[in-house]
Amino acid sequence: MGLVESGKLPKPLTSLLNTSRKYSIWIFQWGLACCAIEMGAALGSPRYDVMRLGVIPLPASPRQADLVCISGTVTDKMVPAIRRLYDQMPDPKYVISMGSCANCGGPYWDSYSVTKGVDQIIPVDVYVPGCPPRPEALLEGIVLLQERIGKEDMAARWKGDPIVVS
Amino acid sequence: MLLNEFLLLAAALFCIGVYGVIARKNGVLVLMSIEIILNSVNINLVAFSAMTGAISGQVFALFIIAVAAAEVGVGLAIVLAIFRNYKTVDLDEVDLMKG
Amino acid sequence: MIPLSSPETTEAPEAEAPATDEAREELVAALTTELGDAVVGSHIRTGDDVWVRVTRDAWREAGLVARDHLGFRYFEFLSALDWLPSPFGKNEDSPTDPPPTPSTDIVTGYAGGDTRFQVFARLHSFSQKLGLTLKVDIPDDDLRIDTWLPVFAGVNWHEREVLEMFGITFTGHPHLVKLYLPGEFEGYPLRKDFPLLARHVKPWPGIVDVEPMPAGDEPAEPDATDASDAAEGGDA
Amino acid sequence: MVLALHLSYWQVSALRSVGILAAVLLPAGTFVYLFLFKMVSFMQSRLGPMEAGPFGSMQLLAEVGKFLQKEDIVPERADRKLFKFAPYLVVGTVLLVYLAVPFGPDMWFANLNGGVFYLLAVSSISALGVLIAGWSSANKYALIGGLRAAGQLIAYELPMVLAVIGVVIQAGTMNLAGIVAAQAGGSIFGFDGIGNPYAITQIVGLCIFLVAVQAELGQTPFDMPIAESELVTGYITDYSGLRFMMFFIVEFASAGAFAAVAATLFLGGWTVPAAWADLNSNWFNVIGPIIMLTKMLLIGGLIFFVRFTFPRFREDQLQRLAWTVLIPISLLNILATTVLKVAF
Amino acid sequence: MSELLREPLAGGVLAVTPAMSAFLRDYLTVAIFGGVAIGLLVGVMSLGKLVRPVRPQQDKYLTYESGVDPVGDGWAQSPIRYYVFALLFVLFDVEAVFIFPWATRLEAYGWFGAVEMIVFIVLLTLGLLYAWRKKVLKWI
Amino acid sequence: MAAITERQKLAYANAQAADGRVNLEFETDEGMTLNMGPQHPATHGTLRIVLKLDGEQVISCEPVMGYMHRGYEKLTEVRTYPQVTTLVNRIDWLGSFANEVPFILAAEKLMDIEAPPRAQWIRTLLFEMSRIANISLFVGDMALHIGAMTAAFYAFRDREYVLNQIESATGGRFHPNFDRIGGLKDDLPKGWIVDTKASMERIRDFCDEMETLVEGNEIFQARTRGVGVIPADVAMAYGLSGANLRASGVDWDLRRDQPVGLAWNEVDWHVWTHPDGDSFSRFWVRLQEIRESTKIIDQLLDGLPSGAIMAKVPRIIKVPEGEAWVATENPLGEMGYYVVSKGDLGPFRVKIRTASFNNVAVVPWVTRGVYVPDVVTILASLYFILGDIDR
Amino acid sequence: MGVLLAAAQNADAPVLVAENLAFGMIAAMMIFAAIRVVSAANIVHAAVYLVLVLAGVAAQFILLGAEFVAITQVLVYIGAIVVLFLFGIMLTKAPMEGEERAGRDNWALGAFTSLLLFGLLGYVLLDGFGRDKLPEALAPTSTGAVSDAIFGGYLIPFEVVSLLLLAALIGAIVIARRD
Repeated sequence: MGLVESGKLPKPLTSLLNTSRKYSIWIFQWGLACCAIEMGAALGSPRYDVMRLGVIPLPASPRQADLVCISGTVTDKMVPAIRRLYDQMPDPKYVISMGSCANCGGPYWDSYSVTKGVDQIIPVDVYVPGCPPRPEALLEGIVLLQERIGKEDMAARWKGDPIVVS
Repeated sequence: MLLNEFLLLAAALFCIGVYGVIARKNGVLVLMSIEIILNSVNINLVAFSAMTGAISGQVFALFIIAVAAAEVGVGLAIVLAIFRNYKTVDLDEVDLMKG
Repeated sequence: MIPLSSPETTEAPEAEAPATDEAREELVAALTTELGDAVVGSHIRTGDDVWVRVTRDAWREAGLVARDHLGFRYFEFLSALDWLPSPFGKNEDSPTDPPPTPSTDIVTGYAGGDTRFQVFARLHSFSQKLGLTLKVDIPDDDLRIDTWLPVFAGVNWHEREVLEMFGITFTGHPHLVKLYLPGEFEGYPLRKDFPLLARHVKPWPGIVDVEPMPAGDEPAEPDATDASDAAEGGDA
Repeated sequence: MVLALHLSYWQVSALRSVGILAAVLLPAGTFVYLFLFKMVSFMQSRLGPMEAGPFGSMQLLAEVGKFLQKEDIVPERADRKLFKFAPYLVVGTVLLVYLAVPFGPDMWFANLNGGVFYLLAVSSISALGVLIAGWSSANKYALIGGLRAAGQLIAYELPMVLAVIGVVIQAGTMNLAGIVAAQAGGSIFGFDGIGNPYAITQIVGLCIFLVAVQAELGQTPFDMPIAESELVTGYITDYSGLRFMMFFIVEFASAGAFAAVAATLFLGGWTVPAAWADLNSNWFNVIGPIIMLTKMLLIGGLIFFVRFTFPRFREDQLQRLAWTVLIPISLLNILATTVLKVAF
Repeated sequence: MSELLREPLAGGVLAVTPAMSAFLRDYLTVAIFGGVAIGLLVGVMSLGKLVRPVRPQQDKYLTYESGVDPVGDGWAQSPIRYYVFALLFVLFDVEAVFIFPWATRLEAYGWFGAVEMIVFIVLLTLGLLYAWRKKVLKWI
Repeated sequence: MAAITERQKLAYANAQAADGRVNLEFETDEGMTLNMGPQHPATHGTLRIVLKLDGEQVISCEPVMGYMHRGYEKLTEVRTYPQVTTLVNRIDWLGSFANEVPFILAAEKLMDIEAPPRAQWIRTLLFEMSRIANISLFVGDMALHIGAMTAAFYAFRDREYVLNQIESATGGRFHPNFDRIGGLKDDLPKGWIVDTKASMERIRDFCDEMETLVEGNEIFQARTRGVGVIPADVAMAYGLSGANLRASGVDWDLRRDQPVGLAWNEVDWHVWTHPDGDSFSRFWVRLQEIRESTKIIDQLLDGLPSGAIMAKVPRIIKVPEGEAWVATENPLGEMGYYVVSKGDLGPFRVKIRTASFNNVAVVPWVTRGVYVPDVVTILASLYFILGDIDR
Repeated sequence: MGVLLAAAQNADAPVLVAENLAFGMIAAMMIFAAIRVVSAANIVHAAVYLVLVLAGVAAQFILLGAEFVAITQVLVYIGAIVVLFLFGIMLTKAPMEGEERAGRDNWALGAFTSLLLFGLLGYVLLDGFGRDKLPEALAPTSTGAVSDAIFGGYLIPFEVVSLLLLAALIGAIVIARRD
């Protein structure tokens, strides 16, 4: 049982921990469709360079990731895999849903094989709208997430059962 | 330090190795047990070398290490060959006479 | 060739084009001589394209002939057509209006057809720079046809796709399983009578100021509406 | 410079232990920040981390703080004991390598007679750790990665050992302090103005050593074991949290360790190649480590420059390179050194 | 400072001769340092244990396999070539072991030692050549 | 958080069962089954490749698709023609503009209208620019998969110059949706031609850079030469297209051999082929194609005709009855639309023939007997995009 | 460590207390590990315990002043032979769950034999060497001395070793490669 979960940490220590999580976000890239390329541009293009913010796009395995960016169309066939990989990430973990498709189905709202929103499977922290969102929009989403992490009360977040959408 | 400390340790290791060779059936484990036996011999050699002040004990220990390397190499190769032919490394199950 | 005509004269090339297309007519003739009665229909759009319809029994034969004798060595695609008019329309009508009454008349396209389902494949000849669309009728009560795997290796996945989308079986295909959809997905999505549920339960977003949906035939699906609520992102 | 303190062996040992930890973590941290974050960003026309601290200098601390808070997952199918044990083995090996490296006339941690031999022996243990990590994860990527890694580590251990033999022949000792002294006090065919840094006379050995180091570290072009595009992250695929951080730090700590070894063996260690320098002066206890660190950064820069530039070898090409190119060349190098040594 | 660090152990308890004492102390440093290092790691791990959350979740402890359920038992029969490479390595490693002491004393042996070692190396190189000719250094 | 509905639960259970079945299918006593994907760095996101291995040698390889199946062909049946254009943009999401063109051309063919020359030239321009945007990423991507990290960053960097130009012309950086039946939405903005020429210079520099950094690298060549050889007849039988076909020595390019309503024949350029058919030749051909594209664009910019950009079309587009097939040489290969119209606002049936679907079909054939690292090389060199496979 | 510390600082303690302590601890560890090697259910665990035994042997060599042999022990045994073992294990299908222990009938015979042997050896050793002490003037053996011994008196065995290694290499390749 961690001290953090019991909420017994002094405030400066909490903010220290929060700050370190804020500036070290290992992002697990779940590129699914068009948005994957814009995510790739945000992560890999020198023009956007998400590493500036302390977001490290290294991990290829969910075990080392803090943040998963679901970018693109989520199909019904993909749902179990997304769910499984999200489960396999170690806590604390965050989710960004990037693009209209991941948010709500987007232009495929009437398709027979597309899941209308990734938030039906996993809890989402930040939604980034657009089809696809520009890389700047993803950066904005990450900055928002960082603000949120910086102010986060970990005890509250980690109290109780994991947030499971089912 | 007593010489016997080392010799008894070596004897104990030797006996454990002998147990492994006799009792275990897994070919790889038998090879490991043989390594333990060889090491106990090495302890003896080096201990006597220290006792008598002659370097030859250590030289022999080096030679034994070389021989052990060769032995493991060939031994494991044989175990692998057995495994390939019989799909087992259990030495008892392998009737070498038949193969 | 690109006729660099002004928009006013777009009709011109049609008029200038030769009235007959010798290459394509020869092609149809050659097919007819090779296959005999198996060629049951053909259509030539002059200077553009040719369609040939064969009988179901001659389907593989037609492919082999096209590949070996006529030089159509390049395989483009294989798919199927469902000529049944959609019974649902587009669900884009105002929900207050009465639902459209779709016709059930089957009207087939070029090169004719007798049945609801048709399998068609397109081949290409690099040497003659000609394309060829082969069609074949599939009777409703027996949705089967010979596989083309011995003809073109690349047809493998196309046939699996047709199976999944239309439910047409290819006899002789060694690994005929679904290609795209997960598990026990019900129905054949590309058949015209396969409904798109989301369109039925959700008002067409193109219609503004729509009245609330009448509590009609089936209850609104909660997930669809929830998803749209939860999402902050806009559509395209 | 003389401290009026009388320290017992135990206190000295404790001091040394702290010193060595600093000597491991400082270069490792520097390598991560300088090379992984900044040099690569420069090479790729980016900025690299900028937010945490000035120019992102606190980024590494944030990483450590973050990994402290990450959950430690042991997959249910893994061999729990070995899975937990493997990172310790790998980290321990790297830490022990530093032990034999001198950082000044008196700035050494353990002055082992068989210094070179010792550190080759210790660094060869890491193959074991990697193999255990790969096997115990019960994960296919990890297993293939572990096998590849171990195969690669042993294949390149040999050229490394053989390359070092040339140095030992020239120096006539295996003691690292002795090798440093031999370089500082040596002469190249009679000219002793710059001593005899073996980088000059053992240039073949240095090249082989650096190639072998690149492979031992598993850096591109030898990163087959953790080839991201095939094996996800190889033998560390299922590691999370602090245990993953151990592997991550090890990557850089061992880069630092091998850079230190290369600097000692081939670049004259903590000395400067100048005949006028009084190498026994106490000053070298202060500037020696700085010189050493500079040389390490130089070699580290080379290692990471290659890493971020080259594509990777395939497994067979990599093995073939070791067995059919590097080992024959290093054997020839030994023969040539022998003949020259005996002849002159 | 240098005298300070070189100062022999008070009491001379540890070993009999000064040489042995210095020798053993060096290796005791190795042991102590190993202990300190492991202690540090354990310390960091237990610090992490204090801070990190533990949230068991269904599927969290599943082996990662690109998002699908793991197939098979995670075990593979590794190809034989790994064994052959390891074997080559072991034998050459032994060779290197014999070269090292010789290398430190080459000056004393002169041409005689050089020729001895050249014979030794050539003999083992024959083994490498054999492996080469047998094509075990390639994919099998 | 929304509760999962029955349908969702069902889909979830179904998908899991399907996974399990595939797993069972591939479980063997001998050797090992290795999953690559659906989430795997080598599979561009969502392709799943199941490899049956003996050691590291591939016994058989089975791509499992559908993780990106979005039901395009069904959705086109319930959209109007202008709406379909929006949709098909997203099939090959790297060369979006190129997706629109063949569909628009097919509709124009059915309606018997033709875009004015300026529109055709601008279409060709943007078509080639999306080709550059697509293939430049391929260059970086392939290098990344073979382990050269930095090249990928350069690719992303220089790709931005092209995207900028596409954006300033069309307003869409990624999915322009700029084509209309009968012409284009808008004319080019002021100063665009000069800027585009400058960006083409950048792209040429990029090609030179990649030639030295990637293509000329000995390790890269050792990794790619002779790996994944596809002979010409196999390529034809599987219906490979684009650079994959040309790399097998088949001299076929729809831009040159079957130009449909675009301006390629007005300019001077060359179709590159390579006789080897291996991964290296696919890389090489694509790199040459970027060069050719910059050449085409430069010439098109020089000779851009003036005039209208829109033909006379009715406000509400109804396409007359008929069937039409139009294929163009897209960045990934031949992309074609078989449009069946019944005279409605929307198409009756659209069969989308995508390049990647056929290109990837050859994977089981070409990976048999190779080693795991080569699988990655081959996949990267075949260059597929999941949307283009699954649709 | 604390015990060692106390022992070392106690100047009146019997000579060599520290060494004896170190020996005792390492020996106990080695015997424990050796027993685990021969009794482990999981063969990979056995290999890891074997590493402990081998490392202990190296430590004993250090105590005896044989530095070169000790490092050789680490380099060859731990760094190479155990890796070879692990490769061998992975080639012969080591199950994760552990080896099947059923049918290990030989344990009684093995235990009997080895205990008997140990009794015999112990008796002989105690009888033969009693409380013989290692020499007081024990000094670490320098690598050079080892080298001199090899290239002095054992030149022929040294060359024979290379022949042996060559033979082993060829033999193992022939055996392992025959498919």
